[in-house]
Order: sequence, then C-alpha cells, then structure tokens
Amino acid sequence: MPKPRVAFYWCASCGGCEETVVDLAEDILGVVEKVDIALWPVALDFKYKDVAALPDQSLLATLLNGAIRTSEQEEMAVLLRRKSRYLIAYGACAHLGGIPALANQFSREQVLRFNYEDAPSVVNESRTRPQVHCEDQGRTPHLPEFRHVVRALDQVVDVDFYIPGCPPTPNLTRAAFDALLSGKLPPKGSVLAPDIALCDECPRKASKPTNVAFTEFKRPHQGLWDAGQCFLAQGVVCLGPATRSGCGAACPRGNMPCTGCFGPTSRVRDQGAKMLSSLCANLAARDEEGIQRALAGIPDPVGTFYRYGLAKCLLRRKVSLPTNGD
Amino acid sequence: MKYAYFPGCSLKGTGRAYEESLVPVLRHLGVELQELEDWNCCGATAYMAVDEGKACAAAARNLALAEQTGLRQMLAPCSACYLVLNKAQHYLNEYPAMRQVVGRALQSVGLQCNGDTVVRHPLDVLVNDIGLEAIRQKVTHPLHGLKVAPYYGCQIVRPYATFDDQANPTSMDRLLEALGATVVRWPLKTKCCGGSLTGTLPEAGLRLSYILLKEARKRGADVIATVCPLCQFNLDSYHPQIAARWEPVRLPTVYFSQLMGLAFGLPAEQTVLHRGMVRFHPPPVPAPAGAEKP
Amino acid sequence: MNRPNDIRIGFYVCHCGHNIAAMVDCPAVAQYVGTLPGVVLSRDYKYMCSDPGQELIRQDIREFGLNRVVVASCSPLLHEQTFRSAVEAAGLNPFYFHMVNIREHNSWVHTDRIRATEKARALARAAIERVVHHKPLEIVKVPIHPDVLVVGGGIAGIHAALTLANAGKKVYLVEREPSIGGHMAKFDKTFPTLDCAACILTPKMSEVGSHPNITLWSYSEVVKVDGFVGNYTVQVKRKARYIHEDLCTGCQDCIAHCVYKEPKFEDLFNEGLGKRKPVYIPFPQATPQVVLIDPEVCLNFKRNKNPDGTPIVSDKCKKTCVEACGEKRAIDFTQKDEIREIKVGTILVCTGFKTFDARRVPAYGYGIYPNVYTALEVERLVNASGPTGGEVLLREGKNPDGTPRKPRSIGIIHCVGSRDKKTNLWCSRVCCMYSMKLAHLLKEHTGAEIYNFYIDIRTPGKGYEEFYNKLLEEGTHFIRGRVGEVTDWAMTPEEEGKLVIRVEDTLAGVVRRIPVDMVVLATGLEPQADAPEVRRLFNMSCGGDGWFLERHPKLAPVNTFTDGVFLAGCCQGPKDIPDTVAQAGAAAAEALALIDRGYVEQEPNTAYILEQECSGCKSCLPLCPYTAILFDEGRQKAYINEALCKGCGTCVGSCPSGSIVQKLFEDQEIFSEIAGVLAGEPAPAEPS
Amino acid sequence: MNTASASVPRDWSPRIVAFFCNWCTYTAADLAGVSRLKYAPNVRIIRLMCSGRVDPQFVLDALSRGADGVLIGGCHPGDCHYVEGNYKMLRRYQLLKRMLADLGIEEPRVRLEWISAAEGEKVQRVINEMTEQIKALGPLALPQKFAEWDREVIALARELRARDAAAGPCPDRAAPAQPVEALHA
Repeated sequence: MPKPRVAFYWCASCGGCEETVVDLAEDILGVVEKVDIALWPVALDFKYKDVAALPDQSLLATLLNGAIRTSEQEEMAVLLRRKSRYLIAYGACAHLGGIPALANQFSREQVLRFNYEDAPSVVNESRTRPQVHCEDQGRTPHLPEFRHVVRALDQVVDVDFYIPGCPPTPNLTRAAFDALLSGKLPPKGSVLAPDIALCDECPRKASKPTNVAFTEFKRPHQGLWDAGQCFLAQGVVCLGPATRSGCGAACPRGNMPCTGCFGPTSRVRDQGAKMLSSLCANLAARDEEGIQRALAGIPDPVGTFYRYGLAKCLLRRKVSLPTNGD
Repeated sequence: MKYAYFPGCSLKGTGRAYEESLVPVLRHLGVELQELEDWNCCGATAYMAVDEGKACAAAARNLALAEQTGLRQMLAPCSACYLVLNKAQHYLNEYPAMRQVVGRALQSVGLQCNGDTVVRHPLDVLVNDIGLEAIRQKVTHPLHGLKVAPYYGCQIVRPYATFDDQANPTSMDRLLEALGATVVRWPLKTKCCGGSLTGTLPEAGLRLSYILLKEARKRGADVIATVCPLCQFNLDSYHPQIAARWEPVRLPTVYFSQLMGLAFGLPAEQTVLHRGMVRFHPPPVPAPAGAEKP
Repeated sequence: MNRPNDIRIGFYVCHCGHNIAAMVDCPAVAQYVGTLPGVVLSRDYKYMCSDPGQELIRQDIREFGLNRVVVASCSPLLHEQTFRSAVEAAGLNPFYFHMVNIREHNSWVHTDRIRATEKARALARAAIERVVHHKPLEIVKVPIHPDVLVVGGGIAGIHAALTLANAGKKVYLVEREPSIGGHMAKFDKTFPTLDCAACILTPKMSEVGSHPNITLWSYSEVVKVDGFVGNYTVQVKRKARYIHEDLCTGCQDCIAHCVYKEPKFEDLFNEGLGKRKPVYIPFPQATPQVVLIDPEVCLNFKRNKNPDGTPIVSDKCKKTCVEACGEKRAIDFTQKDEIREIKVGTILVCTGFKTFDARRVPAYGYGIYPNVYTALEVERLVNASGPTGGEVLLREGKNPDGTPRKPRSIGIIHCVGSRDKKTNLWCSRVCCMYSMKLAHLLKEHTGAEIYNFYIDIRTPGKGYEEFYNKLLEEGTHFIRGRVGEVTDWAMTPEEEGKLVIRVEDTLAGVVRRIPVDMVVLATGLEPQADAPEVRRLFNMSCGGDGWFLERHPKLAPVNTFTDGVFLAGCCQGPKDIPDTVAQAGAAAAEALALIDRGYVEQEPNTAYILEQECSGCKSCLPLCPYTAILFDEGRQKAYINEALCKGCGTCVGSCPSGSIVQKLFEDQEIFSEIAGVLAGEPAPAEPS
Repeated sequence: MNTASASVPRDWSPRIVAFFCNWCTYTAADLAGVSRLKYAPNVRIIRLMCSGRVDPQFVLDALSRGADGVLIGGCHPGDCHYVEGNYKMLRRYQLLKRMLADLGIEEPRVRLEWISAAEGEKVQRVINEMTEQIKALGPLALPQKFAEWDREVIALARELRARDAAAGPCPDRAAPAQPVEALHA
C-alpha cells in the first residue's frame, strides 16, 4: 500500500511555520517514514504543474500556512483544496489572518504607497508599482494581483482543520500528524488544540489574586516584570484568558505576556471583543474620566486585541476602506 | 480684572452721571474697562418692538465687536442695553433662523458673532466677581445713618433673572449695606418707574414715578439708589410736574455708583452729585476712624 | 449554527383587541412566521391572555406536539407568567416559551402600519430563532424571612406596622425623628370630618409603642440594605439620644431641672414658633415617651466636635438633669451612635414628604413679612397644645395694651409651590382641603374675615365637596385667581399697616387689592430632600418629579421595581390621610401575601461555569457584586454558587473564553435573536 | 469611494438593534408605550437582565449582520438593579467606542444611554435622535460590504471552475468541494 501523500504550502507568511515543520527535529524522520511529501516549495523542488496533474483528493492532507493576500495564493488554495482530502490551516495566519491581517486597517493604496514610495528605506524615483501585466520584450507576463483584503484560509476555501499558533508548536503538529494517520479525527472545523484558555497551563496562574481591579495598563517594554507573577496582576495586558492553550504558555515562560496567537476558544466568536470586555469590566474606575485615564494604557486596541485575528474579527477589516479601484 | 465695556447712548447723555461715577469706582476696585471701539445703538427696547431682526443685528454688531476684544465678558451698565444685548444673545443661541438673518447682516460688514460673550451688569460684577468683602475694605467714609431705598427697575430682572431674584432682588441691598448705609425695605424695588410713558402718556407715567417717590419717602428714605438711566431720569426730572399734579416729593435719586464713590471717599468730580436735578446733599460724613486725631 | 432537530414551534400573535391590530397587520405576521423553519403552527387571535387564548395554546401543544411556544403580544413584564403557566399546564417546560413585545414596543409607539408590521415580523422572527435554543429549566424557590422592616413612622408606617404586627409578624419600625407620628401629629384637626388629629393618632402611636410584635427604633436611620426579596440584611443607625430608652420613664423631671430655666432653643415640632430646652421631649404624646438631649446646645457638650462629627463631652455643666433623674440613671452622656443589623424578608418604605419651602416664592413675602405664615405653622397655632395654646396671635403688631394682636382678616393663598412651572408642576392634592379646614378653624378661633385665593378648588373625596359647600355657607370668601404678590405697600389709608394681596380676580375680571392682617401660604408637598439617597438605598426608582415610583400606576401601586420592597404614603406622591392609610394597608397586605406564601420563586436566569472549559483565569471573580463566584483552589477553577447568583449576566458577558453560561440568556440565544431581528429585507422607507 | 454609501437605496431606513436592561430601560420603553409616545420604528429591542450582560461581541455581531446602529440602555450610574453592572458596561463602552472608531465605525452608530424606568420620554428622544443621526450617516450595510469585498475572490474562483470544466471531467474527481460563495453566505 502506497504511503499517504501530504503537501506543505505557504502563502502570506513569514516562514516561521515552515521552520516549525523542521522543528519537529528527528521526529520529521518518523513523518517522512509514514508519508510522502508531494509539495513543499520551501524545501523541495516541485512545480505547480506537478500538483495540478495529481488526481483530485489524492493528497491525504495539505498543511497550508500564511494568510491569503494575492490572487496566486487564492489559486493555490483552491487547487490544494481540490487535491486534498483534508485541508489544514496551519498557523495563525492561515487560521485567523495573522500579523499580515493587521494590514486590514489600511487600503491597498495606502499599503502600496507606503511600501513602494513613502517608507524611509525606499528609493523609487520613478514610483514604480507592481503591475498585473506588463509588456516585456514582446512577452506579457501575468503577475498575481494584490488583493484589497487580507483573508484567513477559510475565507477563501473550505477548511477541515486548524492548527493554531504563531508558529504552531511541534507538539501540536506531531499530534495532528498522528491523528491524520490514525484516522482518529475530531469533527470537521475543529481547531487541533485544547479548547480551554491559556491560563489553564500558565505557570503564573496561581499567582493571580482573585480581586484584580485595573488602575492602569502597561506595555511590555514599559517595565521589568516579575517572572513569577501573573502579567495581568502586574497591569500588563496579557491575552491568555481569551486565547486557546496548547503552546505550553511559551511566552509567559519567556517573561512575555500572551498576545493571542492561538485564537479564541470554540465558545467565542470574536477573541478581541471578549478580551476587551473582560479587561474593561475589571477596571477600578467608575467615572468616565478615570476610565479613560486607565484605558490610555491601551493606545492601540485593534493591534492589542486583534494582533493575529483581525481577518476573523466580526468586522473583518476597517469597514470604511474602499475596495473598488484603489 | 478686565471687561469689555459697552456704555450705550444714555451714559454719554442724560445718564452721564452714571458713567462718570461708575468708571472711577471700578478703577478704584482694580477693574479695567475697555470701551468697544465704534460701538453703535444697543438695539434699544423700542426698536426691538418694531423690527426684531434689525434690532438684533444692531445688538449683534456690538457683540461681534466685543468678541474681537477677546475679553469674553462685557459690562453693560444701562439696564436697557443690558437687557437688549442679553436678549439678542439669547435669540442668536436659541433661534437658528434669527442667527441666519443676523449672520448675513454681520457678514456684509465683515463681522461675525459666535455668541459667546457674556453680557454682565455692574451689580453682578461687583457682588459676584469682586465680592462684598473687597468692597467693604475700600470703604473709608461709611454711609452710616444714610437711609437708602434700593430701586432696581424692571429690566435687569425681567425676563431674565440671571444674577438675582425676579420678585425680590437683593444684590444692591447687600452692596449698600456693605457701604454702611441703612437699606430701606420696600416692596416697590422692581415696580415700573413710568418708563417712556412719562414722555408719551404723562398722566400714567408720572403717576408711577410719583408712587415710587412717595413710598420711598414714606419709609424714611433719604435717597433712592438706582441702576438705570431711564429710572434715574424719570425719578429725578419731573418733580415740578409731580408737585403740580399731586404734591411736592423732594427726594433725590442717584446712581448706586455715586454712593459707592462717596463711601470710597472719591473726589466730587467722580461722584458728580451736582448733576442731579434734585440735588442730593449727603449728610456730613464723620472722618475715617484713623484720621480723627490731628 | 447547531440547530436541534425535532423543533416544533407554535406561534401566536395577539390582536389585543385593537391595541395591536390597529397598527400591526396580525394575520400577515402570523402568515409570515408560518413560513419560518421549525414553525408548525402560526395563528393570530383576538386576546391571547384570555382563557380561550390560553386554552388554544394548551390544546395546540397536545394536538400538534408543539415543543416550543412563542406569543407576540404585550410586554413580558405583564404577561410572561400567564403564558408560561399555560404552557406548563399542557405539560411543557414553561421555559420553552418566549414572548415578543409588539404592543408597548411597537403598536403603541408607531404611526406607520407598514413599518410597524415589518418590525413585528422582525421581532417575531428573532423569538423564533431564539426559542429553538431554549432549554428546560427549573424554578428555584427561596424561603422568605417572616420579619418586616417598616421605614418611616408617620401615619403610613404606623398603620402598616400595626396591620403586620396584628397579623402576627415581627416588625421593625425605624423612624428618623425622636418620635413617631410624622406630619399628622402636627395637625390640629383633620378634614373633612374635623376630628382631632391627636385623638385619632395617639392611640395608634401608643399601640405601636407597646405592641409585643413591634420593635420601635426612633431617632434611627437605615444606612445599608443588602440582599434580595425574602432575605434582606439591613443596617440601622441608632443615633445617640444620650438617654437609655429602657431606663427613661418619661417623667420629664430632667427637663424641669435643666440648668436652662426657660426654653430657649428652636422647637422644630412647632415649626420654630415655640422654644424648647436642650433636654426635651418633642411633644406631649411623643412615642416613645423618652426624652433626648440635643448635643448642639446642651452645656455639657463643648460646641466643638471630634473629627468624625461626634460631639465632645466637656462635663462643664452642673448636670442638674442627672441629679433629677436620680436612681433611674437614664442619662448617659457617653452614649454613641450604634449600628444594628437585622434580617428581614420584606421592606415597606413610608418615608413621607416635606413641605414646600415658601421662601422659594419671594413674591409672597414669607420670611420678609412676619405675618406671612405657612399652613403648617398655622396648624400649630390653632392647636391647643401648640406654642400659643391654640390662640391665633400675630408675630408682628400689638394691641394698644401691648398684648399680641389677633388677625381680623386673613388671606389663604392656595397652590404655593404647586401647579407652577417655576416650582413644581404637580397638584399637591391636600392643599385645597387643608386650606378650607384652616379657613374654618381660623374663623372659629378669631372670627376674622377669611379670603381663599385659588386656581381651582379640588375636592374629589368622600365628604369633601360637602365641606366646601359648608365653608361657602360660613361666609368664607373665595377669590379665583393666582396671587401676584403680597406687599406691605399701602395705596390707601385702609391698607396702612396691612399686608396687601394683589390678585387678578378671574371671575370678576379685575385686579384686586385685598388688605389682610395675616397671610397663610398653602404650601405644597415635595419629595423628602434625601429621597434620592433613600431611593438608592432600597434600589427603587424615582419619577422625574422625585417621588418614588410604583411598579405600575394602576395595577401595582404599592410595589416597587425591587421585589419585596413596597411603598406607602406620600413618599410615592401627595395624598391625604385616608388614601395614605388605605395604601399602607395595601402595602402591608402585599407583604403578608409574600410572607405567608413562605417562598419566592426565582427566575432561573442564573449563571453557571462550564467546569471543563474554565481556565481558572479569575477574571470573573471581582465582577460579581454578590460574591457568588468562588474559586476552587484544588481544581484551580471558578464556580458559581447559584443560590447567591442574581442573574445579571455580567460575568457571562465578560468571560474571556466564553466559559460561563447564563440560563435563559445564553450567548447562542442572544446571537440568534440578533440574527433574527436583522434577517430578511431591510426596513422599508417611510412614505415621503 | 465607499460604494455602499454612495448608492443609498431609495427605500433605505436605518435598522438599529437595542440591548435594554430589564429593570430600567426596557421598563422605560414599556412606559413609553403605555404613555403612547410616538417614536421612529427603526429600533429592535432585545431584552437582557442587565447592561452588564452586553457582550461587545453582540455589538459587533449586530453590526456585521446588517444593523446600522446599536443602542445600549442601562440604569443610571448608582441605580443598577445588580449594584454595578452598568459601570462594567460603561467601561467596556469607553474602549469599544475607541476601537470601533479605529475600525471605521462612526461614533453615533454605537451609543450607550442611561434611561431609568421613569424616563419613557427619554426612550422616545434617544431613539428619534439616534435614528436621525444614522439617517444622516447613511447605511452601514456590512453584509453588502462583505459581499463587495469578496467579489475579487469569488470572481477568481468562478474563473478557475470554468477552466476546470473546460479541461473536461477528471475521472478521479470526487464531489466538488464547497463553492467559495458558500463560505461567505
């Protein structure tokens, strides 16, 4: 019986998720023993046409990381969806839009102008911008179109499972492979991580008092933090209570607060709204002025509460931005 | 303390004793006044009844000039000016249509009125900004034994009772007491002086003046103190006519500011008592306590 | 969205006669809802709350196997219970029912039938979406503590306390003043029967004082109320009166022997018309019959105070009062305010009113002219035990022989501080009648000419109009017109030395000047100055006018929006003694009904924490005002004590991992409702 | 340009979702009804026990499902039936307002009001005022916006499907995966 085949693919991502596959270390050998890799652009030289030639659903699974921002990424997502029995959104960007989705606060024009003209490091006197078509020595190459909106994978194609994290941990990845190969899979649409918030596995949990009332908020760079004490108890915004566990509280162990990369639990539709709700309700102030003073410590609520999840925020994007033309 | 200052026509004419006494008194209390440049008619109560829009525009021009001073507070000593300017302010803030009409008028002369100047009466400023204690400290010649009937007239409490009670105002009572005077309690503090009826319908107007004078005298007043040029004029100028119709009631009527000048020991050219038709001769004032010893 | 299978919804839209049907196309709503998934039956009916309406639901449940019921009719605050019972009677869990408000929130407030119908459709759709997710719930029964707290010892509090005590309930009656009796104790006679107020009130006061079931705490104030219907914990501050109540016999020897030989200090019971000593009893019939010492003026206290406001004892006085008290040892200068905590199941608020401050209408000269009186002052003046022994003597003016003068003409001005945009808009309801009562009494006492100045004479009570007629026959003058001013400015020799009332006589069409010796101002009734604080203390509402708000103006006139807290008397609005007593009886009966049932049913809308899912982040713990959320240190998870949970849902809205569920208001239920109101076409535009 | 607001449908009128607390604001709305005060029919009231129950998710969800505005009503500060649920909502609202502004939602669209059980008239005033303000702003129409945003994705997905169809049936092909349009339904 031939070994099941899997594909790894990356879209709008930093490459960290690819690293995670490598981070499986010697366990990667176990994986390779059990499966054939049919596509892995970052490591192996397969071409589009190789995948296109595969029969539909002939891949056991595709682990696709990165958000979807270009037409090319959409096309690959559609293709891999068709070729795979299980399409798995791998990592925060494919799961929730990730860091790239923070660009949903800006229009395409703003993004392009900054990156090709206004950024201090750019020298581009002719103000050249990427084109979808261009004439070049008699040929007309087609380049992917840069979309108006950054999307999570499931906003483009149907997704079977999600492996959360920025990046996902080797443990989760390994467990996902085990489940795939053994066929012991949870219901479609599941996130393959514990459905309980991070505090559950945070080593600082016991240090949190039961009567926290916030009078101010500090950002991580604004102080030296007690490595044993709950960040919230120290007035540092930590998204642990609103974020799925499964990472082993890696950031708090590294003396950094959780920023929410694992996304919400299954019971929450909007991670940012819920975290905002909890943090604010626990403020000490009762008058508007005092409330605003305390909240001044959260200068960028969107960046704080939707660092990885703006694409999956119920509003998806800054709603006043244009989508036609630029 | 500095205020924009709108004198109005009376204070330059029949009511000049008001200005001549008020300005030194305020200066004595450390208040600086900046007279509006090129001010015009306040809009006047009578004009208000003929054409509200134009009257408002006239008033608003003064308000616009006041805004240009940047002082935000404007003193309007004449009761009529005080009322009309306040009323215009009120109309501009409450009625968008009026604001439009007036806005267009002002625009044609390159002005605009935001409606944020507070029009103040001297009594208000004296009692609430300067304070009775500060005034008491300036009194060198207390008016002991002088019985004064405070007379407020109608316009500073009706319809807008901005700084005192409508039926029973007391700010001038308290001011006069601070000067050492004895205040005559009487219920006619805000009754009509006859207004312009003394000119148009003398039998009605004069009677009202007569009632005030008679009642004040009956209650033992030596003098009536007033805040309004028209009241002062009515109560001061018609004594022959009143005597002819009813009886002679020789009772002087002065501005409260003149009494303040007296109590502060200001010179005669700043109390201008000689301007009264019924001359007020203040009782000999005992020299200040410290000055008694040679 | 997970949608349970086998959902069988019955939908009913009520016409409420024309109340709903006139503005909402009920058949169209029923027809529309019938097309929604899960709905097996959709009807419109004239009166759903009627017996046949309820029977219709019961029949349909049985016949069509309905397992969810939605009724679109009036406010759930009115009839939710009715329909739940109907559903339950047919064997269905009552919480499979949901109600849609298309009357108060729709037909009564809109004017465009098309848009009102569209709104009704949207609201109904929301309920259909929501009810799918409903779960069967159990009502929790909580026992009711049988003791009752009555706050305020005026006639309302006295009557309510006695009613409850006679029914065998233990009552705490808390009164702020040193004696109970309230305003009624100050009145001379009561209208329209003219029976003496003291004669009918005093027996009730002594009954309160001696009733074995009543704990009377006078000179005391409620300072804190915790808990909920059936189980209130109340803290009462017992102010130091420097007398041991249990040792004082009311002999008043201490008063007689006080170092002050003559009464010198303002006697508030007599409206300042009389004087009292530093040690005093407010009035002869005071209950409890216990004196008290006023530390503000008693020589044994220095005038200065501790930083906390308590008076400092100087022991500078000879303390003749202590000597006089002798062996009884009732006087104790070291007494301190004391906080007592009691547990009660129900609370009756009977905190009364204050009279309008006549100084707020300077044109009437109160405080300027000594011979202008308030009505309450006159009550004391005509009272035989009042400061003048019942003689009506003027404050200003003497007879030639030097004795105080009696008025020969009196003007009574009605509606002072009432029915006036500048002061209070409301009619104080009692002034017409008490003015006429005083007119009668003053005439009786002085033989003076009496003039009443009124806007309208309002006599809607048993025997009231007859009393008015009697006054007319007695020759009292009634002049219809709002008085412009009271002045001492005499225009004619006859007016000299008198107060002149200037009024437009609107029946004669002339302005009149009526010179009188005495003016009586019929001051209106106002909410107590501290009504806002009292309202908060007991978690009640106030109307815009400041009176405590009853739950329903017609159908729940003594209930408040807080279960177990009832209202009686003038704290709810101006009323006369008969109405006050009737209301006090009603409030007592409502409390008795609760107590004798023995328990309250609690809406099962409490929250619970999903044990597996809770991460133990502790975010919810500080949010609960009832400390119902606890933390299990062993399992490192939070849990809710549902007996303490009141069902606000604040923790649910705040749980960052969505691990708290509020029954009846589950996230899924609310999200469905949101989806429901917004599904379908956007609202049609208004006709332009 | 924002096409959704550029072409306001002629028959558009705002839809506002209101979350009213049971004890004060819902009762005030009942009082408005009993008093027969007339107000704009644009608000759909959802009853909660306390304004403290209002989860910011409800606000976002309502907006994303087509509400043009969200009104939250609670008891006045100090009057909460549950001691201080309303303060909790006030705190959330302060930050939510700021965050919504960052996400392009105009301030008048989400409003918090304290309305006591006695203030039926305030229900009328607030609803009329808010309806007028939102009328002036125009539709928010997020569902339509979402559809508009996704046109670029759907167009490509259709093109790919057409290309596949042109290439002929693939013998190995199982039932086609869920079409992309369904993801955005």
